[in-house]
Amino acid sequence: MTENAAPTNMGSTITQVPNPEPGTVDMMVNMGPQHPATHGVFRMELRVDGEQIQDLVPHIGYLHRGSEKLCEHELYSQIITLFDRLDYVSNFNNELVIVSAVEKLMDVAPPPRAELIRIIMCEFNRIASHLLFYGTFAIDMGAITPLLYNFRDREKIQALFESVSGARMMHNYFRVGGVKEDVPDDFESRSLALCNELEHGIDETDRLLTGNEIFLERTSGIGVISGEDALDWGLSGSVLRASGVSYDVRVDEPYSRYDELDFGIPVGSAGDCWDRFYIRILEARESVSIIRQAIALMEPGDTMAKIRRIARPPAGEVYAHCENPRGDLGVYIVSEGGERPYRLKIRPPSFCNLQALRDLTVGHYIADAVVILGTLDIVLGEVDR
Amino acid sequence: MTSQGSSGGGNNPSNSGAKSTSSPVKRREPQVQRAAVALPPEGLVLAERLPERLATHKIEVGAAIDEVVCRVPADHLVDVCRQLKDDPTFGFDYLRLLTVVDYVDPDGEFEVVYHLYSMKHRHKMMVKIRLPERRPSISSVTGIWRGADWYEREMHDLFGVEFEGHPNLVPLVLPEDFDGFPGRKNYPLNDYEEW
Amino acid sequence: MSFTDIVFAFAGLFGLFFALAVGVLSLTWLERKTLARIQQRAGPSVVGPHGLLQPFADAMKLVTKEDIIPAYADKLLFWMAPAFVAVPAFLIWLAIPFGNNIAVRVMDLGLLYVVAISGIGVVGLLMGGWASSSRYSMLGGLRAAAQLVSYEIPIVIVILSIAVLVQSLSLDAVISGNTITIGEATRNLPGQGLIPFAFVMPMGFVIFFIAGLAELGRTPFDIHHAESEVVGGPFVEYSGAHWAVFFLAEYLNTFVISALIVVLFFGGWSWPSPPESIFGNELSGMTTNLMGGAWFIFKTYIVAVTIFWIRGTYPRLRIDQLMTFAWQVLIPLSFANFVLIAVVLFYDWPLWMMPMLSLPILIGAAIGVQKGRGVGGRPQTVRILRRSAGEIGRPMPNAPSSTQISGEGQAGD
Amino acid sequence: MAIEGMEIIEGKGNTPAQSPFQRSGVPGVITANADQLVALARKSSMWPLTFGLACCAIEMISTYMPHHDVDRFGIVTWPSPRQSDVMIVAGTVVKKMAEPIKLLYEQMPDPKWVIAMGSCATNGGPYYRSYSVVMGVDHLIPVDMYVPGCPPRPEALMDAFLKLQDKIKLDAREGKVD
Repeated sequence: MTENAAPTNMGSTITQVPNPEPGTVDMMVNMGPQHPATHGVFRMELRVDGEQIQDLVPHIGYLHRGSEKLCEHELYSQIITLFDRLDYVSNFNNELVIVSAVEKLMDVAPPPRAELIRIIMCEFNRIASHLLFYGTFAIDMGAITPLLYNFRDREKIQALFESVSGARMMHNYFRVGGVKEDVPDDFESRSLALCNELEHGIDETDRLLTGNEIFLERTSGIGVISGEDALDWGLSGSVLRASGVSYDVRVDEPYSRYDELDFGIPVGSAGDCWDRFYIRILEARESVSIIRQAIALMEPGDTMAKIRRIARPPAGEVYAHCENPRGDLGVYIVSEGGERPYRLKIRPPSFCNLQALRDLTVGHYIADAVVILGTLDIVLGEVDR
Repeated sequence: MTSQGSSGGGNNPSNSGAKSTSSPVKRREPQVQRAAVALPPEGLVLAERLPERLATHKIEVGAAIDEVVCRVPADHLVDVCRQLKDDPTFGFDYLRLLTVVDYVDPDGEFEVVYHLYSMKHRHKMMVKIRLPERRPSISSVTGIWRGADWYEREMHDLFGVEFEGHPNLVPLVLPEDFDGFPGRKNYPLNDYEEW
Repeated sequence: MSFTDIVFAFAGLFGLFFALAVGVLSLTWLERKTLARIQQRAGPSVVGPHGLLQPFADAMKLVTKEDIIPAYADKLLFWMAPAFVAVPAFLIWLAIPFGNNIAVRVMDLGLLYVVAISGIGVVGLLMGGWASSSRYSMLGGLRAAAQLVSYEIPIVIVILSIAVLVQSLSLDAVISGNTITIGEATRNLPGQGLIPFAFVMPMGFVIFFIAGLAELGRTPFDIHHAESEVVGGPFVEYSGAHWAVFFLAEYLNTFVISALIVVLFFGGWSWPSPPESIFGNELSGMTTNLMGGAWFIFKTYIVAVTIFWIRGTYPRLRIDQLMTFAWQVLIPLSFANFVLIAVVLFYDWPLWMMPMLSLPILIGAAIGVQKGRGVGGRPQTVRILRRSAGEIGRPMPNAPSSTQISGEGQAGD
Repeated sequence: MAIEGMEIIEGKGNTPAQSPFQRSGVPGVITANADQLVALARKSSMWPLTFGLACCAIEMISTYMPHHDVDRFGIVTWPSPRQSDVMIVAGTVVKKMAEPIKLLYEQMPDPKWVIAMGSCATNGGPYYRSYSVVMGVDHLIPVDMYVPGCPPRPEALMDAFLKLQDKIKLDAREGKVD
């Protein structure tokens, strides 16, 4: 969006503050809603002194679709499709949250095979999401090639998803009480082969970016947030762990069959952009190892529990949450005993992570704001819902 | 965006009961089966400690599936939250979620729900406040958990709940000229419209 | 100036203009193809054979597109800015020799001319940035001004060192080498046909290449039209033909810097002698000139591809880092280079002393820039907390089972 | 395409401005051919705006990426609306975003085209009952191509690009300019 014609209806603006230097004012810069670095339709208003950011006001809501309201009017099985479209780069992880919430409410357990299929899909999706993050983050810093390399690998993951669920992105594959259908026959061999390719791809990104001198200069020591501040802001996921707080829902409140698997949680200590980036590289490697273990555990069996086709959970309220690639995605359902939830509220990790943007950026340069926003790894579909 | 105003009218609390047809389910009926409650060990400990420590605040402790639920009178909210965060027995340093539930009948009530978590003790609980729909106003908890900032702004947008003491309670997700409170139960869903 | 001179000059200008237009279009195609190869894609391949007509389609489309002048723009400056960028880029080519004494205008002060003309382009960028009255273009224009002015200095100093080395300001002399007299010693310089100056003066070459990238505003120095920050910088409000002129100027500049690198450091049109069995002992002037010209173009494209290759690999620097790099690293280094060549020539040391002396300085500077991290060194801030299967609960932050992640060998742990 | 109702539908679209040849007053025999030549150039060099709204943006990015690589057809993205020809509305258009989208469209120089990608941009898609969603971007700006799907596959978007190319060529041949 170019500056002159900034739309009138754009929410509150920062008030112009005179610069302490006599005769000068700070410049207001508007970034977004259409800006290559805002990862969608996020808008931020910057007050800059030269290149240095004095103040920043984030504006969201340019993708507010009213999902929560719509969910109150849909059957539980239909809500899954809306959850697919929340955080549209980690669809399986979203589906897992809603189905596990309803299962918790109904007190049903899916068959062990279905649980493992879910874990494998979610971890593949975590890798896919992180691959997108490496690429877009590199683009924010001016390196174009990593994105293309990572999409090459992402395309392979999507091909696997397609063979399982029939869709590249919006799967609608997890159901309350299991999964829609069993995986294809060659699934295990394909997944294992894909694991090797992904490991190679992640290493490639690691070699291309992580040790790069310019990359290090741009990321380390930028956008530091301490562990206490991160908790205060309600951050989660890699952003929280980069600040030294080891909070991962897969470990802290194990859901599905994660407690049977052996994996590590990367935790940073500096809380800067480099830590947030590198943690995601290590997390993707751990996900590959989780997939291998889960495939080794798989045994033939049912993929759907014996429940009614149309879920009708009892009255009550439930909060269920899972570790999304972006953080702790939760859902709070108030049920009145019908086929539809009475109230459904999503805890969006990107939304919480984005709140801290102002604290992270003030005092840095304009170019750093873009990098910091990149490491928060927001998806606007989830921020605005 | 102007057409929204005529169809909405959601900010008028008096007709809330009449327009509740859009809500798909009736309010709790006695024959509906309720979800079983099974608190984990740390939850049981918490449920014991809460009434002891917060005796002065007229709280009610209950449970929902695996979480402790603590009902607090609206005017005690900030004190209770402050104590829940600062008291080392509780140590709730992480606000997971803040939400509002709109209970239409009998007389229109909002329930503000705070989902808390403690990184130190790894236990969790819900704090609930009841508000009348006629004048939904509650003190802000942004001074205790800064993460409540955007949640409160969003809830202000969608439900029209006033959070007193919030530093910047301006529209967040909705346009500034949006009319009505779309989160409320009496705000209808769209039919196809030429926009 | 005689009539034939004028005719020759005009013919040369028109010839040069068309040659450069084609050269620039081919360069855009080459860039897209090179980047595509790096990124495992095909690149343009449908419009014409191997997508060769793609640049022509782009150019025709841009010229026939609507040309918007924003309402708030300063119209005169907005119109003039593209010319201020493109014309100097074009004018530099007047002095570039394509063969022995073949240039549109053979100048005795060619090096001075090149330096003088190349400084004008920044005015156009600043004008465009200011006149667009958009904050992005304003930021971009100011960034461009700061960056281009800073990096002009190392370029000038390196060019001065070359002038000192060959004792002449003529570009032809740079290529063919020269006989110089210092004190009482008379010495025959090797001439670039035999030893390119990149080997005589490696430090100068590295500085010139880096500063040249910065002058072009190419990755990793593309901050003034950084897409993810200022969305195209000074060009953000330009459309249609005006933008096409900016685009043309950018590639012309790329071409110029590549050509200058070839002329100054890789012997320009001079080429290794062909085997006698093919051409015989004596070559006619025409053949030599054509081969020299072809060789020059070939070398220029090689340098251009290298520049594209860097674009496909590196992230971008931040403005303060970029300025720090210019003022604290490149400018001192270029002065060191200048002093070194003066000392070597003054004391009449053999020329191989020059690389011997400058390489340690270069390596030392590289280590200094890395702040002692070492090659591929990483911060040691991330560790993995392990948790074995079946263990319910969670790892505490300082659990003994945590494994420290070393910087490098973390793969597959 | 094989599935009934899943074809890419052509919209009315924007009427492009006169080409310089038509304004010049040169006889029609010459300008007609020149227009076709210009159309040939225009269709071979469609630059979309870097502009993603929602879910479809991910599939749109996939289309630019190595596996599908629309750079083959000369399609490369540009971040500024002033330098782009095609606007791909990839995702749900909400009422708060309506004004910026109109503005972006107006900032693009003629001739310009719009592709409504996915069911949200076509008619609101799964969100059509929501209080904040515009039921199709054609309420705001003229659309040339509607791509069905939620989200459409990259191949579908490529098909839309190719159909748009045909449309540009046909429009020039039929003299469908003002």
